[in-house]
Amino acid sequence: MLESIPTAFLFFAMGLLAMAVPKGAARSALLVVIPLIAAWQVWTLPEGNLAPVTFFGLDLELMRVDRLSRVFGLIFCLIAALGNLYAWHLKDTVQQVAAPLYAGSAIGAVFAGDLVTLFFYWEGTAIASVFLIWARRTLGAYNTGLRYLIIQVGSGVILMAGIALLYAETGSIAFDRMTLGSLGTWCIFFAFGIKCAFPLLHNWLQDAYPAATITGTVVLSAFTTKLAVYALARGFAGTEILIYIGAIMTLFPIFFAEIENDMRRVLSYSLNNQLGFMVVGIGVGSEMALNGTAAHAFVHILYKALLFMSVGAVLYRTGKVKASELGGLYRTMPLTATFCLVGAASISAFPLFSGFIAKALILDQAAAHHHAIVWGALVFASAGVLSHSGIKIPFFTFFAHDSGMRPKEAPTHMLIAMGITAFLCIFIGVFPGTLYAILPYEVDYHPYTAAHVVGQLLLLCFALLAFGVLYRTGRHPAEIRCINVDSDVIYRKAAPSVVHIAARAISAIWQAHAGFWMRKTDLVLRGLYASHGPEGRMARVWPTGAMVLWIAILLGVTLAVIFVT
Amino acid sequence: MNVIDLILYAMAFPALAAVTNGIFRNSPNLRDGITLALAVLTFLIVVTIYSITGNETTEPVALLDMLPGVPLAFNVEPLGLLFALVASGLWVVTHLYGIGYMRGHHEGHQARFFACFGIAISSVMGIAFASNMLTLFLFYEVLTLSTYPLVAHHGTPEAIRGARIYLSILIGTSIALQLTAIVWTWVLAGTLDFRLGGILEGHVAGPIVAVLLGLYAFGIGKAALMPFHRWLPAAMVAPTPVSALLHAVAVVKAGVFTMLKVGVYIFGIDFLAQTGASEWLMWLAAFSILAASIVAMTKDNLKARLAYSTVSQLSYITLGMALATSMGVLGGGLHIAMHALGKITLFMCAGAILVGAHKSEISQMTGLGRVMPITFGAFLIGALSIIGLPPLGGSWSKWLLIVGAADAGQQIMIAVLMISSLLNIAYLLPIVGRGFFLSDPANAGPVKEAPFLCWAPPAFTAACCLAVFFYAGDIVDFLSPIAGHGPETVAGVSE
Amino acid sequence: MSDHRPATDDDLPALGRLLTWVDRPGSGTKLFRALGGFCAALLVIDLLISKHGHFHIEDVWAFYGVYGFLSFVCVIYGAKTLRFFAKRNEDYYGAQAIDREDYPLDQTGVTKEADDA
Amino acid sequence: MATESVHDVALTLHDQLPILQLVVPFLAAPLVMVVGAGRGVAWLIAFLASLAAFAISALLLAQVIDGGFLSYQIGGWAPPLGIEYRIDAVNAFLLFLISGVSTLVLPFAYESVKAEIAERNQALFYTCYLLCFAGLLGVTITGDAFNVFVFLEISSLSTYAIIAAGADRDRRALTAAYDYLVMGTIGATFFVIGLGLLYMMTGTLNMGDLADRIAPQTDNRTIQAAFAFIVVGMGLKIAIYPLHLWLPNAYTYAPSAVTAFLAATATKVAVYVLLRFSFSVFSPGFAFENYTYELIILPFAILAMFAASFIAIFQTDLKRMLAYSSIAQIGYMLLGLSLMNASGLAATMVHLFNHGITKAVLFMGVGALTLRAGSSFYASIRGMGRAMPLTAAAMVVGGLSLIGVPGTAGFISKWVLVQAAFEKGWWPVAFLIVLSSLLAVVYVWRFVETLYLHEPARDAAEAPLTMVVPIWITALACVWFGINTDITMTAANTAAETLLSGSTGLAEPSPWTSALPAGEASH
Repeated sequence: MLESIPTAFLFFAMGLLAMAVPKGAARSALLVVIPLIAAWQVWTLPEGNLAPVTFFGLDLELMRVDRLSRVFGLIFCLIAALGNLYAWHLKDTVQQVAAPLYAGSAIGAVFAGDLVTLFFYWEGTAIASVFLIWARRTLGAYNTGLRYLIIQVGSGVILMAGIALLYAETGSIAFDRMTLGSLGTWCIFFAFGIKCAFPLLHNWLQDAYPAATITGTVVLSAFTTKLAVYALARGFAGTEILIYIGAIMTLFPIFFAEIENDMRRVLSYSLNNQLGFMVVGIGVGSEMALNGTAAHAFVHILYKALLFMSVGAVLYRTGKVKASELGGLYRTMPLTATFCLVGAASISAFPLFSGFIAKALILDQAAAHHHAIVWGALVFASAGVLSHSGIKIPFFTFFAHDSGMRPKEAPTHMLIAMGITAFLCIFIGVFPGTLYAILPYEVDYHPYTAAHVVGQLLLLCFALLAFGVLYRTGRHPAEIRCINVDSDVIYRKAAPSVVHIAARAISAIWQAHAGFWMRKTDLVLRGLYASHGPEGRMARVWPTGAMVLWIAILLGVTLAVIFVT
Repeated sequence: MNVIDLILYAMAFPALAAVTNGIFRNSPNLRDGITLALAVLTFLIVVTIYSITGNETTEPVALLDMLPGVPLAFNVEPLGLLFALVASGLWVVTHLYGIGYMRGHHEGHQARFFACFGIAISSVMGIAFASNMLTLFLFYEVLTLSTYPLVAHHGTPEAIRGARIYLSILIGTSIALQLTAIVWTWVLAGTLDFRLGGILEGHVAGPIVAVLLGLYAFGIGKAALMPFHRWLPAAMVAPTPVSALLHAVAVVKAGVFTMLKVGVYIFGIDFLAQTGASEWLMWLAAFSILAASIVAMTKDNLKARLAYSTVSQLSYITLGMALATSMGVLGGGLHIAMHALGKITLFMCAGAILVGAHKSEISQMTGLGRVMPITFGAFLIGALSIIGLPPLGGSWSKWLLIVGAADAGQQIMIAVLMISSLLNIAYLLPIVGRGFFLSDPANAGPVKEAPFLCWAPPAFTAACCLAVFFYAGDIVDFLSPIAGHGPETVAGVSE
Repeated sequence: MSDHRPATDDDLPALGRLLTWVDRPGSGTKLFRALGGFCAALLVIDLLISKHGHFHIEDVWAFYGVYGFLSFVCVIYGAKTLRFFAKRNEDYYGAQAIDREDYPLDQTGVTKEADDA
Repeated sequence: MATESVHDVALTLHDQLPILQLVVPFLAAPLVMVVGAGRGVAWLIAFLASLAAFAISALLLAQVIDGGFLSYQIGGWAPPLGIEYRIDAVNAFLLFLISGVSTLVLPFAYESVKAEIAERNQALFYTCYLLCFAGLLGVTITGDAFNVFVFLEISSLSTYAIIAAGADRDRRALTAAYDYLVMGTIGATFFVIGLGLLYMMTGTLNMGDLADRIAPQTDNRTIQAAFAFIVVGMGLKIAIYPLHLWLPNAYTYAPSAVTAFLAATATKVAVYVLLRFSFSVFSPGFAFENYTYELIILPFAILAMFAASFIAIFQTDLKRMLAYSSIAQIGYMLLGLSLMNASGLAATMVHLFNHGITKAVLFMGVGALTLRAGSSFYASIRGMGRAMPLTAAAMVVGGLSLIGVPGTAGFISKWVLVQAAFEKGWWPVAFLIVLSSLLAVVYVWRFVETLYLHEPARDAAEAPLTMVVPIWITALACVWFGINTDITMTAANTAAETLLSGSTGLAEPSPWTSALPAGEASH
């Protein structure tokens, strides 16, 4: 029976149920159990087009299950369960409804077999997710949420335009591999690119994720961007430009992350950098590279969530999230600190942690396809990842100088959620075969070769060593209260100013113009009133003689006209 | 019963409501009860017409000669039937809402109000079922006149001023331009009947076509094409039910409906496409879409903002016609229904906020969402539908319009529609965002909705916005004859 | 706020108590030295294993170590340069941005504890 | 088709209808005078006479509406020796209008006259009224040119008297009547000079004969001068724009019932005479050829449409405003005339009728308001829409018809006029027509707002039923003739064809009939 229901609908039903079930344990439990059921469903579904619908004259495929969509669907369900477990304490209907709708939309999009369905779910993720930001209920979050929504929906409408163009051109709405060329495909590519945080289109991510609620960020971090990665992998695998886009994505966020003060923004930059690896994998486009992308998305969702969870737990306990205000929290929150370290190790791709076995696939493929510079950039980025996610997050949150705060350990449900996630990070790291087994294509790769392990350890340990040297000599950038401008300055500062100036100019022109015509109209009316008003000469009672004169004139004119013609 | 009788009943019952309101003006319950019954009856009659004709176009039935060769005649065709269904269905809802609002807000002259409402609906039915341009024009003007007292309802200097603008633009454009266009058409084509494929082809050519189209486009002032849009914001002085039904559904939709009728049945979309006569109109509509959206953003008064939003949305429909592709026309037709549902929801919510919390300015609504969750929830759904987001009805009409633009090769129009969506977000969602997610001590307190009849109707229409998402395909199949192809080949096949 | 309790190490959870070792004087140096030692060991191992990288440079001895070290230094100095250009005050985007506002405490567990105390 | 009338003495009452049309009111006039003691009786006689005349006119119209004509020879003397009454669609339509309006105005007059005219003068008033009525009918029905002048003078002289009757309420009525007397006499004199010139050249006064004899000598200067005199003389009675100066005062100060009656009929009859002479006596080609209409009437018509409308907009007295509006509306009629095609003439004809009933509603409404509010100044009729809902609503209908809103009679006129302009290819003129009707929106809406959107200036009761009923009958007629144009458009189109075919059958069809492009146009 479960087979006939698209997985997304399970989540939507969950969202509606959450509204009906009273706040508290029952609702929280519901939110954890149903994603697990969904995960089981995804796991057991046969491959194929399971829910074809003819709708609006279009042939829609609501459930296209194949190996690529299954692996993404699976991890989405899993992280939905973990995220909701982490959010067990919540008593906020908005978030508890928005989160399932968001997750459901993302999963629906993953299983969408056609572009129209994809578009609907694509917009669904945009709308549902903004509530996770607004739920912070502050003016800043409200404004950020609006910006986020406009950009996300903007991606959606561009996608729609692209689909329409493609449809007009080919008459097909199938969601399969596309070749860049026509305006339609470029639109679709661009739409995917926005959600995937391509360079210069990326800033919504760092803008929005730190603004969300504690639990909201955890949920947000999993879906939107990875959905975009999936969409790219499905539609644009092997598109060469992606390799370079990806490479740049891996590089520039590193520097921002290093100097950013807000820990959740650091993680957002880090997320962006990790996306770069996946995008490179898509760009390379070989089966193994796509495997690498899928695997990396899978493990990245887990460890990024884990990091956001641990930072979120700190925020939950202290109300603070800025590096300059944190430090020394390992004393009272040792478990959280440990889980954070697991996450950090995973993202830094230490051997035996999940990042190691996934990233390797991509690096290997980049090298195998002779993209030397890109490969160099990726290795460089791997060291860079260590600098912010591997070191900065755990070190400045839990160690470094003592902030003096002695908060309680994270609540139990958070610890459980983090524990499970941390366990998965390690489990996958230790038993890569389990993940490799569910990847889209057959995997013939062994991460644990001596050369690979040693090489990776050398890279990371010497980077650590460099950190030690720089930190001990005081050359490491200090954690200070500040923000850094990124491309968001364009739409947060420049664009409003330009609009403001333009609006004032237009308004001035309009006023002048309107004023001019108003005065003219007024003059005409006055003139008309002077001549035609009750006292005007046209309406005055004329003496009889004047009337007779008129008769004479008219007669004369008439005679003249008649005689002349 | 044959169709013409039903059409006459559909026009007679609302008119009858005007009479009963006059007779029973001093017994509110009886008066409103009878009107409600008549509203339901009207809707049922239109449904009956639908059950008889489906999306067939029936033969016109002439009642009498308005002018030699131009009878007062009616028939049923898909576009008109859709319009009639939407208007009569929403009349029932709005009437319920109107009762709640007028009583909750202690408005005076309620009998006169509902009486004029009845006449307006009656003329809407006339517009919907008119089988020639002159008949349509007759009811078009009756609609203007019957809604004038509704706009001037409060009798304040402000209301009088608003009503004056309302009347002068609507009557002015219709007489100066539309009438000229109609007479010209008559002189050129020798007929004013609505015929699929148009009546002008072969009778006129060259730039004259564009001029004639211009006379129509601007002459149909109710379509609020810039620069003749000012009446719509001016009409916002009216009580909210008026704004809801008339300025979200009946009047403005009569305008764009006429626009579509002119495009499809007078000019014919193929003729427009061949001559390119509607190209300028397309650009103007695009300008209207964007400019009105930008103005909407600057308005703090909720109803004024919604009014400009309406101006913008109406131009979608005009744009759909001006694209001169089947998809564009279908999108325009579909948008009549979709926008009606969405916008009526928004207006009714605005009224509910006014009745419940006495707030009309957006800046004062901060935090109200928690006090009036149903109202604001309905507003959110309506807003999302207007923006064109799934899973709400508005997304389909926008999809068709974009496909239409793609078919026509007008990529810039696609961009316009896209940007407009984003602008819609920027001016509609802040209301919800502020309402739910920011707080203001002035608006704190326990949940306190407006009276039941004020919040239930918008909640219902909001639910309808959601429901039509799933029935949009049926509506498009229903409309398909106007695009010149059979029902089975509608959206699935591109041009 | 939950901090500023006169917390002695004995109040800490067991794992936390264990970890306080890192803050003892000299621990940092010990750790640093241990890391140095581990690195040296890795270099030695690197000599011993056979490597078949896609690029020749991968097979060069200590390539990854040097590359990692330099990368890290690059990142730090790059970031410092970037900070020079990109740094702004927290109120750069005005009062209506999240950069300036604190996380609402009623959504955290902080207030609850304050109530308990 | 036409009933070709028998040259023998008619035997049945039915055959005597044309003369009865005139005789009934003419006999009633002295009767009223004689029994004048009780005003109720006077009124009743007048009403019955008018009703009878209306019935007769309806019967006549029914006979000629599809074309053809009736010819009636007074005393059996055949024309050109005897006087002939000649009824075709053109004048039958007008007879129908005149007697219809009179029949509606008289019940209205009952209360109005009681309030506005001193009791001792009332019997005299009704006598004069009937004489005026009969005179107008006579001008319309006769086929003899000099007879037109005679009847015109009968109606004019009695008109001066009934306008002066307004003096009981406002002394300025005397000046107004005096002015009109002077002007009207000049007009009549011009007309009779024109006739004299024609007689000089042709030796006949029967219109048909005149037509026959003028046709071969259209280049004759005397005939041309005659044409000029007749046009200007009638122009004055019509109140063509610069010759309109008598009209506002006359309409404003005359008793309400008189204004209602005159506004709906008197100028229309003058237009009819102009039409009749231009087309039936002179050939259509004559006027067409010498450009009088194109160069003189057309510009002044357009000027009237705008200038008079502007003046109307700024008026503060409703009655005076309507008077100026009439001048503007006359512009439409003359415009139709100057287009010189079938549609244009049809427009003139149908507007004669439609504007007649429209103005009747409005002036009767004004009369009712004046009765209750004391005057027709905007200041005193404020908010009367609430006190007098029925009257006010009817006035709104009239106002809409004045604007030309579809569904009202005024719309039909405007439609045909614009159509005519388009057919002629004069689209700027078409545009001017619709533009000027926007000015009508302004002045109509000014009084609508005054009536409805202000607090009432005083408490007042609704007008008496004898007023409300005729007002509403006329208002409904405005609507009816706006929706169903069987009668009006058929009559107008037939009339236009008749006019364009020249001298109504006595003469050979004019060569111009076929030459005119619009000659064949008939729907």
